[in-house]
Amino acid sequence: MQGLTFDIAHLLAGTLVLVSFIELYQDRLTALINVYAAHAIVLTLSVAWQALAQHAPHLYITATIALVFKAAVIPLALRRIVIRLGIHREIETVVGVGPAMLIGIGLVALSMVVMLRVTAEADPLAREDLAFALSVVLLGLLMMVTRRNAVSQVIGFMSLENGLVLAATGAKGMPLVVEISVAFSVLIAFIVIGIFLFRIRERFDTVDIQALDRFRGERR
Amino acid sequence: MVVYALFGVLALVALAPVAIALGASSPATNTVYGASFIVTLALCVIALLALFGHPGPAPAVVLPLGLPWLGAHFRIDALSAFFLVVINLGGAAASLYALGYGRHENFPQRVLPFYPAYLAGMNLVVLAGDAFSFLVSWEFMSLSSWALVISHHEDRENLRAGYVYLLMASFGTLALLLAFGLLAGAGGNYTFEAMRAAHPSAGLAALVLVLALVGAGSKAGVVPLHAWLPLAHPAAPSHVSGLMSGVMTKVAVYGFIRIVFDLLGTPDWWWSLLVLFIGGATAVLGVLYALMQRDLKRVLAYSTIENIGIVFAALGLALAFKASGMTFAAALAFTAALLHVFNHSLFKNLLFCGAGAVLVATGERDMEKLGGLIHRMPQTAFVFLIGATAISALPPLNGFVSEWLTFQAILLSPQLPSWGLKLMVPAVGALLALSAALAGACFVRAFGISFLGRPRSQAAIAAQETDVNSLTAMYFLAALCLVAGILPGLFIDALAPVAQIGVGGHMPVQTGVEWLSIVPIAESRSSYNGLLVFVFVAMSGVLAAFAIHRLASDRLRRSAAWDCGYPDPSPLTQYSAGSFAQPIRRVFGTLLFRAREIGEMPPPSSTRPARLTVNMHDPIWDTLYVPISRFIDYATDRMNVLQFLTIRRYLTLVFVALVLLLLVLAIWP
Amino acid sequence: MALIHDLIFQGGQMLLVLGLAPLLTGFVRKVKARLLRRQGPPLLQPYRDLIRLMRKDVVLAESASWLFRIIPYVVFAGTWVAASLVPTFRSGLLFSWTADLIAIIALLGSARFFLALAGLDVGTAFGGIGSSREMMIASLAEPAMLMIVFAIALIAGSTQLSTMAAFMNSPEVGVRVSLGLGLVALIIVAIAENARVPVDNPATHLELTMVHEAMVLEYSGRHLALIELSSFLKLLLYVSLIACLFMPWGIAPAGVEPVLLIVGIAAYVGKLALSGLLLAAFETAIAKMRVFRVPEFLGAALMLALLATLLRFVSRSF
Amino acid sequence: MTFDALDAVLLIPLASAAILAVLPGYRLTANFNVVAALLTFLTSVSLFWVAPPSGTYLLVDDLNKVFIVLTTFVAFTTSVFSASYIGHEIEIGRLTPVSVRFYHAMYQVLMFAMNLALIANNIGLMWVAIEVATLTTVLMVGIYRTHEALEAAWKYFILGSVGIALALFGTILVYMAARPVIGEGVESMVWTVLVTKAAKFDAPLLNVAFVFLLLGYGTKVGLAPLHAWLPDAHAEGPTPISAVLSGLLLNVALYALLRFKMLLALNPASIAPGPLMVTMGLVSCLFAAFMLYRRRDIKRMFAYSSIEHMGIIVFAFGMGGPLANFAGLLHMTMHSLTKSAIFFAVGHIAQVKGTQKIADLGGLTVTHPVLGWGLVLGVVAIAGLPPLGIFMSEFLVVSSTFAREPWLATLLALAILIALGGLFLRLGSIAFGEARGSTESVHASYVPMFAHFAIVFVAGIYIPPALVSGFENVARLLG
Repeated sequence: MQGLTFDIAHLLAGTLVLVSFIELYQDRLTALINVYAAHAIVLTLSVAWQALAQHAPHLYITATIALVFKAAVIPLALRRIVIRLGIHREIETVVGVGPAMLIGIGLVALSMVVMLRVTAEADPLAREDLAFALSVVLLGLLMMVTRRNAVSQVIGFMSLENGLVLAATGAKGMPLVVEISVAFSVLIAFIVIGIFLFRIRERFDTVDIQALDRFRGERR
Repeated sequence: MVVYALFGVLALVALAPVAIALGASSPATNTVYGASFIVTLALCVIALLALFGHPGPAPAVVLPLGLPWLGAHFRIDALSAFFLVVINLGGAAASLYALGYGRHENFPQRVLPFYPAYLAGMNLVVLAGDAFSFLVSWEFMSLSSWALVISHHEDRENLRAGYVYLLMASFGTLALLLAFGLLAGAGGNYTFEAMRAAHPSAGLAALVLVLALVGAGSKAGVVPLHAWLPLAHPAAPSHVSGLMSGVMTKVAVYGFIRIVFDLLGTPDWWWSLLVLFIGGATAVLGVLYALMQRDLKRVLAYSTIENIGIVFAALGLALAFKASGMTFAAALAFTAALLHVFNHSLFKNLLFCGAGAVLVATGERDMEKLGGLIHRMPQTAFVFLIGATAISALPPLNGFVSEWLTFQAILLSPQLPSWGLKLMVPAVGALLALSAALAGACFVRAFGISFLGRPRSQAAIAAQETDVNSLTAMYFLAALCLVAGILPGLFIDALAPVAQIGVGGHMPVQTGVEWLSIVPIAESRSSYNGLLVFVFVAMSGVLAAFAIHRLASDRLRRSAAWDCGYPDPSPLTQYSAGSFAQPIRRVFGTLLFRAREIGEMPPPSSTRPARLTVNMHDPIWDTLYVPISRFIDYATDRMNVLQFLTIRRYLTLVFVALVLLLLVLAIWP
Repeated sequence: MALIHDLIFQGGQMLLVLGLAPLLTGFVRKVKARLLRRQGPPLLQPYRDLIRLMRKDVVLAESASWLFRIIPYVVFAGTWVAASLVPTFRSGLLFSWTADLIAIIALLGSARFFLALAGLDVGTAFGGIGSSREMMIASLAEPAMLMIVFAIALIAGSTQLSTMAAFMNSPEVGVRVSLGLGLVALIIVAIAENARVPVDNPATHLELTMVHEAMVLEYSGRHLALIELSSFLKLLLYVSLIACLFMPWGIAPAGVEPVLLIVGIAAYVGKLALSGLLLAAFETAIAKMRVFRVPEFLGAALMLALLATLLRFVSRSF
Repeated sequence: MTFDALDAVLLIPLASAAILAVLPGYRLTANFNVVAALLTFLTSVSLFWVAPPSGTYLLVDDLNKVFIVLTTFVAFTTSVFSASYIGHEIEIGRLTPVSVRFYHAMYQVLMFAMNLALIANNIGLMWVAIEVATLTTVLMVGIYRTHEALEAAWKYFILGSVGIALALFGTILVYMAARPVIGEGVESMVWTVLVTKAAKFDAPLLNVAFVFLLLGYGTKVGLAPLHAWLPDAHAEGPTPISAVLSGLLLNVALYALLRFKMLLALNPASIAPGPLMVTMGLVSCLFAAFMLYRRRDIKRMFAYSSIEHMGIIVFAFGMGGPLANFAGLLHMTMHSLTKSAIFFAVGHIAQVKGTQKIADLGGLTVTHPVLGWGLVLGVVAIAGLPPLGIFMSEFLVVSSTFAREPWLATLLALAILIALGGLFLRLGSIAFGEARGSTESVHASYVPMFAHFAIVFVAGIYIPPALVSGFENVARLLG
């Protein structure tokens, strides 16, 4: 049983990393949003599995939040924004997809190295989970810094945060997980609304961040 | 003793809020300056008592201030007592002078609060008995003087001067801080007693010496750290300029002596080479700069640099002798340095007061617009002349005595063991001789151009003699110059305990010698008697005058100047400050200041006047300060880009930082 | 008793230098004239000039200040005191210890200082030229002189003239490179200090070449007399300085043996005459140099003197 | 549960936030704000006498006692300043009554969040509190709704959230490290427990955790290169918020960092946190020092000076040892007092001159002597010149470091010097020189500003023994 639990958790976490890679691969906004939804669903599954494995019912709440909020509400909202603001659909990247992928692989390797130095007393389930979570986090961050487009950056942030939730749920018997996931959902809501606000106030004609900080503190 | 002194300082500090309260009201000036005059006088008396009082370990007062586990230590030993005398003598004179001068101040509320605080700061530096209180008072002194320098901040130049000054001051403070950090060690034992007890290794001692030279030197105006001095000193009100030049630089010298001679023990001899060389170079460069200026107060400021150079050269000499175990010779050089400190504080204060009087009377600092003042303000001219004679190291005034002693010390160099010093010392002697001669030229120029000749501007024609208070102060200083010149023996004996602290020995007692002459080593070797020289010169002069007026003629007619038959009424035909300096500029300036004369002749037909322009470069400013400021500009420009990145780039920074740190962990053993 | 004698000798010395100074100048002039195949002024002409000047009224420029009137006396007094402290015919003067060689030079320095001020006081172009050039020359001559003093004092171990003279008289001097250099430097300085050819021409009144003369241009009557007299004294001083340092033979020791004294006086007069001749010969042989060549001339002196101080170790070092 | 001072420190702000959200009229609300802040301050002071036992969620020890009192005090003085400031803002119509009401409510929420972060005995709770504090400040920075303000808020928001996320990851890792030793459940997130068992934690995990915490909370501390949000947030928000940010929020984040540093210090196998902190501190200090030169906006300039000082403090704590830690604590206290006082002055200046562009300010000591000299005093203090408090701490840091790491000390001294140059370069044109801008008299409350300066001045020459012993205890705790 232990072995199976282990493997499935492993599998799900691995899938999450994979999906992050797929996100990194996308070059069209709508597709990216869909992939993110998938990302959220995989997260839901793994959280649910953790709940099952750890006999921690409260984790189911986190799972539902993930499912409802991240897999449904947010993607819809984002899609609406894209349509409303008429953001052109392809994503301008800073580094090409290929290099981004390579960097991503490097990051995964790094996180493995860092995490596997952890002595094995910490139970393996948590340990592997952490390794995957870390790579998800790093990949999300990578996505944030390699995409020019605000929406894709937000998605990057959200997948980063999925990594956090993965880690949190992986941490056996960690308190406050629910609260934390709620808090983060609030945060994300803020960001999305923020984009809306800026749009509604007609202050930023595009959500390209370069336009956002056209002013950048001080005029030269 | 210490307690009384501290009470005096407290009174000065308390005076500052009073001044703020009084603001710009008319009694404020009199109250503040009057009070500080009295207090400084009292402090001077205390210091004298301490100096001539019982020798031996000075009792320390520990106040529960400063570093909590250390407390603030204060004490008066002979060294501090001597410098207290210097400070408060200068302070009293300046305050008395300011009683008159201060009336002409446009914004008294910008000067009055800081003046007593400044005096208090200088006193505290000398009283301090541990590194922390020393540095606090040191920086407090700089700060208050900075406020005084920028008191006329409507003039951009003054503001710039203040800026440079504050930067250099803080730089010096940091250097001293590091020096103390070395002396105190990791334990953080900042009392002077502890530092004296700890004997640092040779290399460490050398480092401390260099740091002290940099720290104290930057305040004293040692080349190449002098850049701020000629900017800041003239910018302040004249009595403050006098204090800064005459007294504060001496406080810096005190810092150097305290660290190097008292706390540090004896460093290796070759470090004295550094001090010697810097001293000599400072002396010559300082006076050459002074010769090139046309702003009277700036001339005085640069001549301060020269005198500081002489002091440091003498100190370097003392260091060399001390390191070679020649206590007696060391005492001679050390005494010479201290005596010069004292003398310079007198005549530099006097000269700045004179310049201030001229400034008040004419509103001019530019010598090219002065002239003929000796007719309008004869008394000021008289005292200024005395000051000028004294600073040019001419007998029978006091400037000569200290230089004479320095030369005597130099003449002991053959007995030094190390060949480097044997050869170095006479070379430094040559530099000092050169600087002395140039100082003569410099002050012939300063006095001659601004006081003699015919007035060069309306302001100079309309000048009025200055007020009684100022004159009293100046006469007082002038008298001291004369006394110190003709009775040097007394002062040398008074310095004995100080030398005892500094080099562990002192010069033979002078008051015993017949005819009150001074004999540093042996009469067969060298001796000087200021009193007799003075009496002889006076007597023979009077005699000649009497004889001639009696036996020959005493008739006198006034008529136009002869001037080889072509007298020109226009005062512009006189020699100006620039033209007076021209020969010397050609001799020294061409190489040193890259001085170039560009004469442009109008074509034969045109009526344009021909003009001659001289452009000079300050070598040190160009080679040291300009590159630094350029670097700062460059660096700031480069870094400033980071203010204008996009959010994504900032995120990239975070990301990179994270990855780097993780990599560090990954490769961590 | 001894004190009385000493007083007498000191006084005698003061009068002697005062009396001999014009004579020396007159002698030099005479010799120069003869070398140029001129009749030349009589030997006593300087005395006559002085007396005549003394009698004349002083004509003072309107713009002259009180300082201008005092300065001649100051200059004279300073120079006279300096001159009277140099051992001439008898060492061990009563007041020799009031001022050692450095102080004597400084005394001359103060005389020059005031003279330069006088040049500026009236506020004429020529006065300015004079004093600025004079100070330029001084700024090189004075350090050179001090370095010479160092060179000798470092060897003699004293700056006290009588001691130095005694030392130079003693056998342990020997022939030294540094002393030779010192002598040359001293002669150069002496020429410059006394405004002789080639640095300056005491006889000239061609404006642009004047240095010393330009400075005192505005003086007349008794003031001029004093200035002249003090320049005579200065010449005498330098000659007797060279004499007592480099030709110390025959100087009478402290004492009252008449023989020795007579020898001393004779020797002294002889030295004066000799150096007067040499000076005159030198002056006639050489032409005056441009003002801005002077610094190089004096710089050479300074270098020589510095070299002398550094080379004092070679040949019989101690 | 019994209601004690700790709860009071949390509940007073919370309750008053709720009330302020509904109270009308800015005078009333402002005064109420002041009263609430005062109450909080008094209750926090009471902690010195009656220290309640620390439970699973709240604790009080020497370390956070210092912080909490400092925080509540500055919060109180700032509220006094903010009363007069907001009054002026309403007069000129820069703020609407509604937004003012919102502002005051948020102010109290911020107080609540910071107090919670300081007295939380649970790393998760602490994290939540800091996140709340961040969100509130984001809203307040953006309160002017101008282009610049919104942009600053947005920048702050994005960078802040990333920082928070990293910090959370670190927190989780700490839990993971603690769990095998302490066991599952809330116990292994409780400080008092963690500290006792830290020695047995898994070192590599702890290292990774610290890296994330350093970057996460370091973002809030404003360490370079994570500082980007700080200058803009300071410059564009209302000045009281700038004061709170510089004076308090940075400290709170620093406090969190210190807690975790203690944890690592207790674990011999883990990497020494010192070098990391020293490096980042030095980098921030030097970087900020250079950045001071090109500033055109007075508030942004002082924001950079805050970065510089945070650098010095982190450097000091990184060096460790009783002397350096003492210096760090002292420096932190002095800096928050001085910097907030400076912002009080700057706020009034910007209001009376109607601009915060340095180029448009000039000759303040002539036009507004009190404000002008106040600013001069503040800059003198912040530049570390005696006899004001910061000199003492800088003296201790530099001299104690020089004996151990000469080069680091030299670099630090250099940075201090460069910063001083930058500050005074600008001060010259702001406070002196020819007067520019309006000369009308300003109706300002100088009390807070000069109260701070008075404390700083006294501390520069005399620190009461009680405080010293307190600091020394803390210094020992920090190891």
